Amino acid sequence: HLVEIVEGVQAPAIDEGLICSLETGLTREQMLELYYYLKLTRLVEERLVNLYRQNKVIGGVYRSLGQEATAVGTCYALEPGDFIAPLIRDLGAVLTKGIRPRAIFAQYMAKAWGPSEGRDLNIHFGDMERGFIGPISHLGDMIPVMTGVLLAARMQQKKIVAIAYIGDGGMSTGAFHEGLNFAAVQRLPLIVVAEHNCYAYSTPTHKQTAVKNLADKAAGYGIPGYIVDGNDIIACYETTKRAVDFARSGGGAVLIEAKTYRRKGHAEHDDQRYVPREELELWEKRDPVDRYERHLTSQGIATREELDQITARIKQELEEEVAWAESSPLPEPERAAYNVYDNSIVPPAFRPKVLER
Amino acid sequence: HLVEIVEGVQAPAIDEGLICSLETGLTREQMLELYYYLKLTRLVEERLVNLYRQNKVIGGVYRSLGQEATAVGTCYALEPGDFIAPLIRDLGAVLTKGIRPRAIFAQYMAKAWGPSEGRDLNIHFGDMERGFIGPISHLGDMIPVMTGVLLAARMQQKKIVAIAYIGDGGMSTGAFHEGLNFAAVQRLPLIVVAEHNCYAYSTPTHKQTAVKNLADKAAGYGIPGYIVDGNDIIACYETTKRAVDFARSGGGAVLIEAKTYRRKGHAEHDDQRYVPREELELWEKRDPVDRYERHLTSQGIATREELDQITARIKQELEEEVAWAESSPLPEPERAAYNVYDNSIVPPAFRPKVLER
Amino acid sequence: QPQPNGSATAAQQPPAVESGPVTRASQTVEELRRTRSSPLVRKIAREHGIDLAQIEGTGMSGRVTKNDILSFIESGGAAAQKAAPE
Amino acid sequence: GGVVTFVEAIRQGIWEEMERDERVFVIGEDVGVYGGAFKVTDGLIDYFGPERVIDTPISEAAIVGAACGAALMGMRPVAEFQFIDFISCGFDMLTNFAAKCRYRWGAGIPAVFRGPCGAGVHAGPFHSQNVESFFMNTPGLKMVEPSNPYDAKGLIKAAIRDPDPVLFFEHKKLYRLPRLRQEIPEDDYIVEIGRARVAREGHDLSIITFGAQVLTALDAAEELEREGLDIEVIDLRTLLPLDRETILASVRKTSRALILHEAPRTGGIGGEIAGLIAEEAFEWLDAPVVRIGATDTPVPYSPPLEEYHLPQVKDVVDAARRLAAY
Amino acid sequence: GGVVTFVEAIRQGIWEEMERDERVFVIGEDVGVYGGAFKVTDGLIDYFGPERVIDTPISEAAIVGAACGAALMGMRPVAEFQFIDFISCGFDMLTNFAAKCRYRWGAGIPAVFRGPCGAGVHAGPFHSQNVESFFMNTPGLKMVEPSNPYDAKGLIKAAIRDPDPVLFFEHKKLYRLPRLRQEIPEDDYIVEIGRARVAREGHDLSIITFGAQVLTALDAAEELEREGLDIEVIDLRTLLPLDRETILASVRKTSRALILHEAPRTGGIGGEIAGLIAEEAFEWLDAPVVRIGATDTPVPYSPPLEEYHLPQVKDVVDAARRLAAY
Ligand SMILES: Cc1ncc(C[n+]2csc(CCOP(=O)(O)OP(=O)(O)O)c2C)c(N)n1
Ligand SMILES: Cc1ncc(C[n+]2csc(CCOP(=O)(O)OP(=O)(O)O)c2C)c(N)n1
Ligand SMILES: [Mg+2]
Ligand SMILES: [Mg+2]
Ligand SMILES: [Mg+2]
Repeated sequence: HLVEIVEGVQAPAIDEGLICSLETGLTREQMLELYYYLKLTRLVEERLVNLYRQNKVIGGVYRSLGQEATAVGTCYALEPGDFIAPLIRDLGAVLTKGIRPRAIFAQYMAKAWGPSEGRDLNIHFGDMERGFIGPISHLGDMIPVMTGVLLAARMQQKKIVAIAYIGDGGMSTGAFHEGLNFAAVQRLPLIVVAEHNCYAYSTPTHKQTAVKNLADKAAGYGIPGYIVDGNDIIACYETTKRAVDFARSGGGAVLIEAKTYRRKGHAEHDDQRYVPREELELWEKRDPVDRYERHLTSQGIATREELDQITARIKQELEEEVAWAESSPLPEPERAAYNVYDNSIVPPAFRPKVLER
Repeated sequence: HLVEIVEGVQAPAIDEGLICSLETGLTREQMLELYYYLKLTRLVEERLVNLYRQNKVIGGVYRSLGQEATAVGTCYALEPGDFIAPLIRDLGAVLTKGIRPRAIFAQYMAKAWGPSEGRDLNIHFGDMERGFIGPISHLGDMIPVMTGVLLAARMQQKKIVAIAYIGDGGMSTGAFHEGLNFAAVQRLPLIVVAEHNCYAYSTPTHKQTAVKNLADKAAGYGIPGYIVDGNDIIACYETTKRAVDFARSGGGAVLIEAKTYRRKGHAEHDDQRYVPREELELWEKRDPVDRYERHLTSQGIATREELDQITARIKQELEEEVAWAESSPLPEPERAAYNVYDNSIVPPAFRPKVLER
Repeated sequence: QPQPNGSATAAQQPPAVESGPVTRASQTVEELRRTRSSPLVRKIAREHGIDLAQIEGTGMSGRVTKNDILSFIESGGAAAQKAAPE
Repeated sequence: GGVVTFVEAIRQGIWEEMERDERVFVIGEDVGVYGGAFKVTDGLIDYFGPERVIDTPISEAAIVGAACGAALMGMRPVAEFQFIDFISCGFDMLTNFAAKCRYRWGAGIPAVFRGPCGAGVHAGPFHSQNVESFFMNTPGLKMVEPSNPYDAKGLIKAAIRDPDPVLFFEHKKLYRLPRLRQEIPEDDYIVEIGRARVAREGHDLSIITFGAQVLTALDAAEELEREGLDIEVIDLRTLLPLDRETILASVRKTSRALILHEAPRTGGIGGEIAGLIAEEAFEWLDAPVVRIGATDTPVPYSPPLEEYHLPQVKDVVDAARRLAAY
Repeated sequence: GGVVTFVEAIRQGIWEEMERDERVFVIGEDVGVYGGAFKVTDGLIDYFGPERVIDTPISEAAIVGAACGAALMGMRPVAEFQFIDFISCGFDMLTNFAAKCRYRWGAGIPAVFRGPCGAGVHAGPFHSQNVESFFMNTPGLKMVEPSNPYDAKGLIKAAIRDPDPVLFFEHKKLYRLPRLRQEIPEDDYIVEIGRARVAREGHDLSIITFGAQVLTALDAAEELEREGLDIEVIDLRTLLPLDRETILASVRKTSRALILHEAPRTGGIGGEIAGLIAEEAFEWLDAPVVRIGATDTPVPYSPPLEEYHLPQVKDVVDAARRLAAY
């Protein structure tokens, strides 16, 4: 049981392509909400690229194109009090947790109204109320941090679980190893979602690690490993729900490998020349959004019109969200000095004037 | 095959207790040599404790009492050109590699003639000619280093293998993880011998990690894992020989878990009060030296007299080795300044005289 | 006030160190600049037997700068100081 | 309270904070059942239970990370490094996560990271390090190093109550040093982080130092007193943020600054202190700013080598004489 | 040779050393097929093959360790950190293994550890760091930071040929800066490690700096020249070991020292330089030793914040004016 690798259910295909897992406890309402978050993720990122091309974004844009179902589906299985530690390629989880797109746009545009007030970028912030702790760039570091979150929750008698996301590349880090081993030995309710998108920047998995499936690493920690089709949003939800229930009832940590694919380069500037064309074409056909739409319509869960309405609603929303973010000023320069420490104890770190006397 | 866990052959027992594995390719001569190194290890450490009690040793003494068969048996399976990265509890491997006891005594006594010239302690030195790279205190660090040694050997077209030793505790470190994953993905001929001696200082294995066997961690790297009775010196040899052949012929990295037990405290100052008496008594009965002696004599490989002669020879040798080390002076104080860098490029770091102009 | 071409005041030796560091602790940075200048200037003053008080300081807080004292020396001020009667 | 050693003072401080505030807990290697390699946490697990005294795997990055995560949830972790030398394995988590969290999104990390530092006990290069220089350039961290039991207890309490991450260095030579045994108050008290203390008042020369070197400085001062030199010794106590006011006030009084630390001279925090003095007390200086540190080498093991490496009383006396005579 | 950018000079340097010495190889993340995140190793794998240009997993500790092990076997590894900010994950291996091996048993580690450092490109706190202060107190390491293509090529070659571990910092802003395009020699040449250079001769004031801030200093000097101030700019090039002689000679000439670096002021290596000057050039000083660094904060992301954080030409001009007027 402990070293069990649970392979996900293979979803059926119809003439037009794959659909999603049929076995689910989700209600129609929930499935529409799931669609909302999935489509929201896709459209927010498209909007970000759009803003990037207008030079309104400072720095790079990191798409999760092709991976949105993993981030959204897994996160949707959590309860409100539960925590996520997403990576930058898990915008879907951040949105599913209830962080508003305006916060993301403001972050990308380095605005004063962003959660970081312009001090950090992307989703490198948090919202403890909503159960979201954003990453730092150093991969693997969030696993130990979430271990601490869950230790604290145990001490505080909160029955929460946490999902920490990691990439195929990030699993090679020492921080990942130490964190997961600690979570496992403490039987903490930590679900690690390993997004196997086949690349770490330009490095394919076969140069990253010698295991066949990332889920094989679970045995090395004495925890169960599940494998799921990362582009099947329902399977992602169901698999995570199962892991969450297992963890919350005292089963300890779980590793979920979501098989998926990174359809864009590492970031917008990366033209992916190291990726074979056929590979990209293959995975285009497995697009998680198309797939879920196909599922909803073909299974009579939603009509095309309903989905289009959701899309229209999102687009409308995003207009407002972008407008809000754009209307924010850039931060005042001197704000750079604040909040290194609690400023009621240590004053802000203003730029000193030389030979001021 | 890749995630195979190979359990060691259970050695038979005779009336007096367990003996060692009967199936071996070792000649009688080799088996006597093995005994020499095993007994040498035991007696060197006893001598060290002796010197420690006479206040001739600077700092602590770390016994490997009960684990000597692991260190000696595994190392004996190597060829002269192969490398070891032992830990301080693997003195047996260091001696089997041909490092003289005088070097160890000189190190412990902080003498000028020691390989570190007094700058570092214990086996924290190396001998590239003999294929020995000593550890630093930071656990796990030697795994990545040996990966580099083997990468270089590959580039230099040397068909060598390396054994890196690690403890149950050390396997929790990020450095261990990164190193072994890298060795595995590069298919380097690295044998990691995990000495499962049941404790990391005062921490029992069940607080260290959630796996049942340390060898279970092999699957997480996509390499084979073997389990061996670490107190059966012949089994240690045979298992390692098998791993060495596998690695040298291109099979890549291997993890060997040696089941053994640390019969003394973490160091001489540690009274092991956290260890149940019965546990210690149980493992006393499994003493690897007694066991091997019993094996040799009961199987007609050597007589009691021959073994006693070897012991006497060792004791004689050690008298000379200790005398040599004791006759060494302590280093000259100013020697502390040398060898931070190549001194032909950067001068020694003498203590500067203040306001010397 | 320092005078050009210095008809110096009494001192033929460089000024004595002020009475004790305890006093110095209570001095302002401006006072110290004016009276003690800098290590370099004090060294030059020592070497040439110059009383800093006699030199017009163009530095911060009226400090005698390196250039001030070097100009002073160049223009014969140091010799004038030495030659001045008691 | 009572007459205590340095280590006992720290232990009391942690104990009292754990009693006072249920959010405080201890985490590290062998801290529970074993009571810690130096017995700093001895007895805590029996009193407070294993949920508040957590024995971890050998995983410094995880220990730091877990402390950070728990702190984000409102707990007050006290994380131990078995020897401070192993802080290097948690360097990334400390400098990139712990130090920068509040700055990046306003989330303070009220965690303490403590452990035994320092040389002079023939423990070799990996059990003797002084690591403050690694972190001096990392805004967001605080660093504290007491030199006596009173300060040790007051500072560990202050550190635990501080809303930001504090690195707490305990010089291992001081742990059970009989000379340091001291009567400390029964009542609750803290020593404010960020405040140096004048360990010895003087007028001729300031020795600015911390940790075990405070004793070296005091011994040197005693010797020099017999030669008619009146040495002021400033015990920094907090290394980051430095108590600039106390340092500058002392130098403005004595005009002669001798900075002393046990870490190697080049690149040690003595540079920061020297820079501060050379810029903001320049006008008061009668003499060059002198720095004494260990030799620019790893800490060697053998006693004669280690003795050469480390600042000794005679080095300080000799330097102070020269500085005073300047 | 030819007219090259900063990055091209480094690439040439590595290439030529790999051709000249078969023991030299490259190891890091995405350095092979991708040619490196900044294309420093572009084309190497096609020419030298994958055995000498090794793409690793995301494992900085393993990258450093492997470089050390290979170096012990006589190879000459050039290890890359994708961004120098990730050097923190290899901090233990660098400071405890690489730096101390020769001291402890005479085994030199001729490895180079290089990567892009520095801020001013709106990359945020984890892709903008300057890390030299982390290692300044670690004897056994050398640290180098060029400011122009000629030095970059000469120094990377010197680093590769050096028998000891060298950290090689490449300020990312300089990589493709058109202003820096420079004609460099065709023939083999090295720039000696441990030697600063006088980037601009002057007599009124010394600015001691390195990396991208050399340009800030030169720009400031140009502006100040119009006000009649003659600024000397010392480009350190090597941060460890510091070229004490060149620093002191300059300060003895100008009597005014302004130390400038991009890392935060407190705890930066400016302290070491200030301490050196305040002790060994004390009687040549006509003014306080001034240090300019970034604000004591992480590197913020948003342009107005980052601009406030980093030393700008106007900050240097203003400080130099005040220092000159002292
Ligand atoms: C410790 C560390 N080393 C290097 C990097 C640089 N880096 C950023 S993303 C990345 C690739 C990550 O790959 P993966 O973990 O598979 O995530 P993905 O981008 O595929 O989602 C690398 C090497 C980093 N962020 N952290
Ligand atoms: C990175 C690191 N952290 C902590 C220590 C302190 N320490 C030294 S030995 C030890 C226990 C090691 O246990 P194990 O790996 O099982 O080896 P054993 O002593 O049992 O042979 C610890 C915690 C260390 N040396 N390195
Ligand atoms: Mg990936
Ligand atoms: Mg063990
Ligand atoms: Mg606190």
